[in-house]
Amino acid sequence: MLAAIGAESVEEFYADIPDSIRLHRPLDLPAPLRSEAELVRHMDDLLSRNIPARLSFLGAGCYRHHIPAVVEEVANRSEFLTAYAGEPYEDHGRFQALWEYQSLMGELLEMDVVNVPTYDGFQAAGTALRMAGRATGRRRLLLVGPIDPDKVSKIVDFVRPDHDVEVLDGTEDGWQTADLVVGADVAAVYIEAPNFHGVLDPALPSLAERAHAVGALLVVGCNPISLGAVAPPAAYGADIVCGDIQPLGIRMSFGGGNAGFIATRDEERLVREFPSRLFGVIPTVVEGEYGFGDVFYDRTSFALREEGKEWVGTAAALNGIMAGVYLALMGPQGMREIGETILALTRYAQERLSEVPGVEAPNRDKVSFADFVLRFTGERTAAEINTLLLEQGIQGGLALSDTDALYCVTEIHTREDVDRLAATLQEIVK
Amino acid sequence: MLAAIGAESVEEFYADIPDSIRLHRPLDLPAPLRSEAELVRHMDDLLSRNIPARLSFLGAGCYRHHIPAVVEEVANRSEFLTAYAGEPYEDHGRFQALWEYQSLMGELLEMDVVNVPTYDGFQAAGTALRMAGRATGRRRLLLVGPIDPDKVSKIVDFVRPDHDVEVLDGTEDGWQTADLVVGADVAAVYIEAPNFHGVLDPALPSLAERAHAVGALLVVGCNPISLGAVAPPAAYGADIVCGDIQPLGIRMSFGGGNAGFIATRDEERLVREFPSRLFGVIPTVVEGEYGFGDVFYDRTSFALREEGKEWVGTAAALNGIMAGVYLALMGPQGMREIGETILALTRYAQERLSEVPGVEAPNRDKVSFADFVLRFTGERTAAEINTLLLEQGIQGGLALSDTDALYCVTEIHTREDVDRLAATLQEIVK
Amino acid sequence: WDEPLIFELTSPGERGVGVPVPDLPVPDLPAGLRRSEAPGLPEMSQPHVLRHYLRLSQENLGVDLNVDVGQGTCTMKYSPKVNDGFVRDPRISELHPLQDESTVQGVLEILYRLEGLLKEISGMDRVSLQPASGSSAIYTNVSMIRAYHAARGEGDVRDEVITTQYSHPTNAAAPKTAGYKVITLMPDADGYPDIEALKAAVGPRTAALLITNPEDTGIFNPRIEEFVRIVHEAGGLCCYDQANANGILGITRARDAGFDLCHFNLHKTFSTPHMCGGPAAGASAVTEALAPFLPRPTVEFDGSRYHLDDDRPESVGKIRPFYGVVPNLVRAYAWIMALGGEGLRAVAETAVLNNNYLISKVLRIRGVSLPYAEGQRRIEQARYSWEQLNADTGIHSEQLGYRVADFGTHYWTSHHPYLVPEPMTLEPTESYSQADLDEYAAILAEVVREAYEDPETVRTAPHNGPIHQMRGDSLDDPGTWAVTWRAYQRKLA
Amino acid sequence: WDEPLIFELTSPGERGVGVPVPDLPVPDLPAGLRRSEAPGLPEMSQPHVLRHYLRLSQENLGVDLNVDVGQGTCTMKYSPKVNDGFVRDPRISELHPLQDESTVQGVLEILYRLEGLLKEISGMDRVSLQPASGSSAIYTNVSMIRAYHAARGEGDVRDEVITTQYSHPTNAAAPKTAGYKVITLMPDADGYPDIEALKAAVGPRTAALLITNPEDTGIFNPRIEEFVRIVHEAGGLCCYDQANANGILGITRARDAGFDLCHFNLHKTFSTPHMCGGPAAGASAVTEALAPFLPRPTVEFDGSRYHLDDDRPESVGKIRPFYGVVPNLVRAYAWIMALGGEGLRAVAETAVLNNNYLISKVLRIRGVSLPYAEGQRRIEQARYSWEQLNADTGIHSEQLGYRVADFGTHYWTSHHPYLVPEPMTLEPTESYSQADLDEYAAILAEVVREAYEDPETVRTAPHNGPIHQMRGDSLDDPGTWAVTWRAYQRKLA
Repeated sequence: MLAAIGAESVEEFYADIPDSIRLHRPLDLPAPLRSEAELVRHMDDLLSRNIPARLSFLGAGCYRHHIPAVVEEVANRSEFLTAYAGEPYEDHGRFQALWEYQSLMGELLEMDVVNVPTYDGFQAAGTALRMAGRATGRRRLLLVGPIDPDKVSKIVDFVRPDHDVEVLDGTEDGWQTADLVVGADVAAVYIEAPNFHGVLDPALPSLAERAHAVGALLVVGCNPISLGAVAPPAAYGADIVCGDIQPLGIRMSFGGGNAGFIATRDEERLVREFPSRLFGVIPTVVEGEYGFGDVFYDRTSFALREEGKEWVGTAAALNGIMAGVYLALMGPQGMREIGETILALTRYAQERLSEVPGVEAPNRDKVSFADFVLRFTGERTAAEINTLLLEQGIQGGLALSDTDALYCVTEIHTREDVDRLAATLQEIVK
Repeated sequence: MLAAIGAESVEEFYADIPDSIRLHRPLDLPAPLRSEAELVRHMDDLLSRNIPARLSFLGAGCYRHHIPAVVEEVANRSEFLTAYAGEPYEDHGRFQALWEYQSLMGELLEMDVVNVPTYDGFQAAGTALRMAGRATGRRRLLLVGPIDPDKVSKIVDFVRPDHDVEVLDGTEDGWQTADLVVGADVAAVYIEAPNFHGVLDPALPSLAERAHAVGALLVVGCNPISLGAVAPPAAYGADIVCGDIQPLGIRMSFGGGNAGFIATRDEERLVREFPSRLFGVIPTVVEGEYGFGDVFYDRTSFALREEGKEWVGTAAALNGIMAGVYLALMGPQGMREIGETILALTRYAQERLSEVPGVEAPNRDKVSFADFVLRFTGERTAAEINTLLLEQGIQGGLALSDTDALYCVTEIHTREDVDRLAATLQEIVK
Repeated sequence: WDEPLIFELTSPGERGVGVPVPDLPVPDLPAGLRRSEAPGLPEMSQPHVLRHYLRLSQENLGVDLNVDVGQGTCTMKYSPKVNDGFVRDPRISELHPLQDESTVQGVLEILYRLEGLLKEISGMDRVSLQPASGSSAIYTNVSMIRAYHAARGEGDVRDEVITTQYSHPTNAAAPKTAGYKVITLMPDADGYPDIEALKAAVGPRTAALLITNPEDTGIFNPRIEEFVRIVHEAGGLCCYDQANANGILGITRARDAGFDLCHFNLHKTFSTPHMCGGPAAGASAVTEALAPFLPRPTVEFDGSRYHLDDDRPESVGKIRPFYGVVPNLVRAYAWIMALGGEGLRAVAETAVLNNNYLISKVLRIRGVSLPYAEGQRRIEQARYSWEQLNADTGIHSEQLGYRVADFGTHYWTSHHPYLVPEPMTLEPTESYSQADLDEYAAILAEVVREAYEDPETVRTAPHNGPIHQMRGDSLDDPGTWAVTWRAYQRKLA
Repeated sequence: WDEPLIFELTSPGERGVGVPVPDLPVPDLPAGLRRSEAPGLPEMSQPHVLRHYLRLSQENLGVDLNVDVGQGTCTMKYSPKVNDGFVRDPRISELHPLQDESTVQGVLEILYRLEGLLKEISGMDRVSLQPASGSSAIYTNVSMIRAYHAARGEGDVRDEVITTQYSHPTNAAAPKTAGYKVITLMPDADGYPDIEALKAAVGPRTAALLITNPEDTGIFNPRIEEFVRIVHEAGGLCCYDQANANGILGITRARDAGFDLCHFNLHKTFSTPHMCGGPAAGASAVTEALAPFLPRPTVEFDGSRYHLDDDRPESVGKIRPFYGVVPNLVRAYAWIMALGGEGLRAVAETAVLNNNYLISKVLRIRGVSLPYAEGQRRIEQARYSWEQLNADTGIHSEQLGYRVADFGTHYWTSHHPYLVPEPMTLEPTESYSQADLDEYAAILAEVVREAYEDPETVRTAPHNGPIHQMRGDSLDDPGTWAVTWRAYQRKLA
């Protein structure tokens, strides 16, 4: 090949790199594992020091659900796994699968515009709020808690140039409606359904009116897997809905499975503020054939660099395709059932566990979805209890404080799993 | 749909089934696991009672090798996994992949005719011997041991109608050349390379002449993964070569991965005796295009029912495709290296382990491939030693007798694995 | 893709995967046992190998990709992907068959439970899961029949096996291979195996009747009990090929009709994928009288532990290394467990409904007929004839099939010999919806329209496939057949 | 396939997968929070869902299927399949990020070791693996730059970021999003970022220079040290976008040229698959001076245990939930470990050789040119221009690309704006052989021949794809754009 190019050696191609910045030694890296067998052995040694929990009550933003086998069958297809940014013609399948993802989410959310997934729910919340800010031209953002403090950290960092953030975390597990004063300088009110503590706040349906009254937008973060049973935020007036699609058929992968969605109604003033790719359907010259392409490409930084909205780049497309497959498999009936199953188990878990002396479920009087708070009133802290549970082969919930912890159940838990936790806590909690 | 057919109920379609043989009750089976999540949980409970050995020295006809990831990537493709018996036109890919398997094996074996895989190496040996019987019209089969007694059982059952089987097991791990009297009534001499005890018998190259001298055929069973380093039986005059392709990229799966090959030279008298499908290449009407189809279909029971050779049906095609992918990945260099690596490790293991007091390697003076015999001269039996090894996390070899056991190493073992076995045996063998 | 042969893709010096090479001496091989020349395998990088096979896969049509109702007798049904996950799990795939029994209790329990499920489904007393396929199970049954008669001192006398024309060819070929004389009952005018021929055939030399019901025509033989009785009265055994069980699960069982042995194709009825033609899995089920002859080992449970029983002195011995095609046994177990008894019956009823619906659609197409048993229903499949179309247009059934492939699906004719002229055998199973069947029938109708109006298009098909029509019959000529690249280069290149 | 939209495949009553339904009461939801109507999802059986997506997959072109050199700037390289196995292993895929640290030592060790590898590859002192992509890493770097200047009391003063035209658009867009004024250096006559413009731009308001080298033209800027010096002298930081690192691995490092920060796209240079556009993974590497501002948590090792350090008071905070796109981090780790230092350098040299070989082939085709830096080599990619061809034939680069797709591969033009007229950007990476590149060049040559001799064929392409030419620009019109099936039904159906 060198001869065909007319070069003496590969060195010629590096002629433009000054000697002063050349690395004059080999990289100091471990000796290569040249055979696949040796690599597999090395990795297996490392992986053997990871122990997935057989019985875990962790949620808090990353959920273990049953993943239908077909979801990964599709996602693992070389054609999808290794494609990238091809054109609508030769990558028709990818465009259609992502447009269908948008559409399936649209049905779930009852909204007409859904983006190609962004990185994660944190980013989705940050972008949704900046979209609201750009659409309204206002500075103040009201965040109604409880919200994951890590998410608040991300939002604050992200909106900093244009927005002041006020977090209304209320007392206990809710906020007091009276505390929410929505002034005319407010761009958006942000709230979650369910919130960080799993609670579906009864005040949710009343917020749109209060925000809209002063020209602010209501932005709602939600868990999409609840929406077969729980009303979609659009139904109670949300202007922008965002969240994480990890629960829809994507493995936890130590937090690597998260991906974010943002949805709005089909209003130009909102659509033009999306930084993400939005695929649209378009007829071809052949009757009945569908093509796909970018809607209003000139919103994006691909088209306009810094004049686009935020930026767009490689995001989380495959997770979108996976969530689409998941929704297609589940259908309306499956989504309703899984929502109700989780509601029922969350209620059962709160009731059953609060029967254990020294354990309370402070939100028992509200409806929680998947996540729920337990309070340990005995001498042992939530973290100490986790250590003792782990000795019994149970991974407890996330410790929120010395007394409180965030537990979680999903459809993969059985009533017997909860009973086993209760029995084990009974032994541990003193 | 019933209306479209003009039927009242599904019962109508069963009108021809007499009431006397109808099952008038539901099948008495366990309640269904209707959701995938419940099924996965049930299966996971069962699977959790299986413990793959991290360090195992079992071989004896089923081998753990490294499986290159691409092999399973191809085998798991829906297009291959779920196809069956389509025609050469719409299943062109399957025909080509299997013809290529035949061809790649042909290169490895230095033979021109290789079948679409049959069930397993046992069946391959049985059929190879009956092919030899049909080709020569003779009754006697001489089997030169040591051969896996289970394989002998299969062969005897299979050839019973037409053949008398004589097994020459010799003493120790070989047979005495003088014992082999090949009479003019002998259809075939069968021997293995390596044999059941892993030994590559130095007499192998001399057998073809002795068999051919009286018009008998030489049938050799071999381990194909040895053939990058070890001479293919065709090179020393074998007429029919058979064996199991499980070592070529197929998982052990508790014995579910075995699949058999049979190969001959391109002589009509042998080719016509194959019961299996043999795919051949054929030009199409478009210059440079290849099609594929069955060679000499009128050999088969598909064409002629009981007038065909033995029978043909669903066999082990996908394992053939997998072995083809494996050989393509390995190439000539990889096959040579893996053969040499296993030869070297087998030698090292025999030397290292026979340094342990109370442990002998009776075939140390011969060359063994993968399998090798250990002899325990202390008080503990081979089976007792296995129990003690298992407590140390090591799966020992197959106990052949109180004193002898068949151990095995492949390229997945390191020198350190052997040293660990030696150190553990040192503690155990008293 | 116009994908070349893999040998044309070689690029000297490239490798697809590395091999560990320890720093240890390679022993000298005995004279004549060292390979002199490297094998002529292609040298390819890993992405090139992968790309080649991915492209070949895209040139292939799996059940998952099409409305696969055209492979009648094959029971092309959907195999749930979740079941593939169980067998890829290292806790199945990485088990050595000779591991200590304490480390394989889970898989032994699955095998034991699967035997129990199949006992109930068949009504039989014991089941061996060792056969590698349906044909292997037929052979296993024949071998047990042989052992049974031998044990009764009749091994030499009973040297005939009776089977029927519309049973799978192995029902004739396996007994022949086992040393039996084979008598084949031809269909009578209604398509049933001729019962008068049976009466004429049975006698003291009868070892067994091997019969399928419904046969590959989809017609259920209502006199099956009489067949069994006639054979039993002559001292023969009756062996039921349940390859076509998909339409009668939970409806009627082998034992209920008096059979002594039967077999299932787990890759057909019980959904394990067909894998381009195997590995499959077979199950041989027998009554107590034949249980001593089952292949060894069997899986037993002593109340606390599962174990393998190899100590079976009357056994026919080993049929396959180790214990059967375990991955498919695991899949079949999971499939049955997901359905339960009522689910299996729903499978049967749906398959039968689909078949009769498809019949009603197909029979509206010009030039087709459904030979035999006119006016009667079919169970789970149907063998049609394009005799009229052939008479009208000169187009053969095979040619129609090639053209159907241009539309993204396919069909095959049936096993030889073509007693039904210009045959086509369709078996829609439970996996397809009404819309799928409508689509399939519409494709057939369109191709038939072409056959009448534009026969050249059909005659020169395929047009949209990976390749075009193949030339001649070089594959039957020893001078031109080429089973390998080596042979191809020598003879044709 | 002519695969319909998934909503057209609904068959009421069908379901793809069951859900466990425990015998427990469902609590009443607060008023207004109960869903009133079921979502309008399609109702489909499992095989139908699978078939739909399998067919869509076959209508898509992955790296694994084609000679994917046409997506310049994207570094389309082969991702070894073995690495996918590690991330599908439950010991990665089934880990919850909040599990007790004692149960996740393996993954923490991988993250820790990967940081170490990237430190050596970049020369930097610390690396965060939290960014979800290259763009996210750019933003992370900008956020750290902002925190750095703020910590030094210059947060308000330094409000300008300088970047270059041939850097990825996010180098302009992310600082803008972070509140910076963006100054873009245009290329000079040789294609280098204009150093005079840089000198004019820097000053006390300069927060940082964000620059790529080689830029997307494939030209290495030999005065890069001078750029860094100029910015440093003005008190700004220098941030190296290493999206194009594939050609310089082991050749030159960010630190060696004096940079303060850099980032890698692990899905480009380090082979994690592109997944239709993510999830990707980014790595932000910094010098000690910037380390306090790294996103939290970091992975630390105390000599016996790996742990997460969330107590980083000066940190910019969280960039992503939990700890990054772990599966891709695992893949990248395995990829580097399989290659080692010399392997990485071989990757770079092969990629550069391939690129220059392809350049020599492509430049022989009529109507193409390689703007800028004539006679100089390119590193790992090249931006060509079809300006002459367009002048000769009226055919645009996009149209050539559509026609190339008919041959089973593709190319794209490049990012907007098209400073190079009628652009085409090719980056062959190390994954392709000489034969692959010859094949690709031959396809280009054939399409160009058509453009000159039979332009209508090119103008009306594609002809062999899943769909034909799309009509109009309804996607820019709020009245006709349809992002979902809901909108489509309302507006267009």
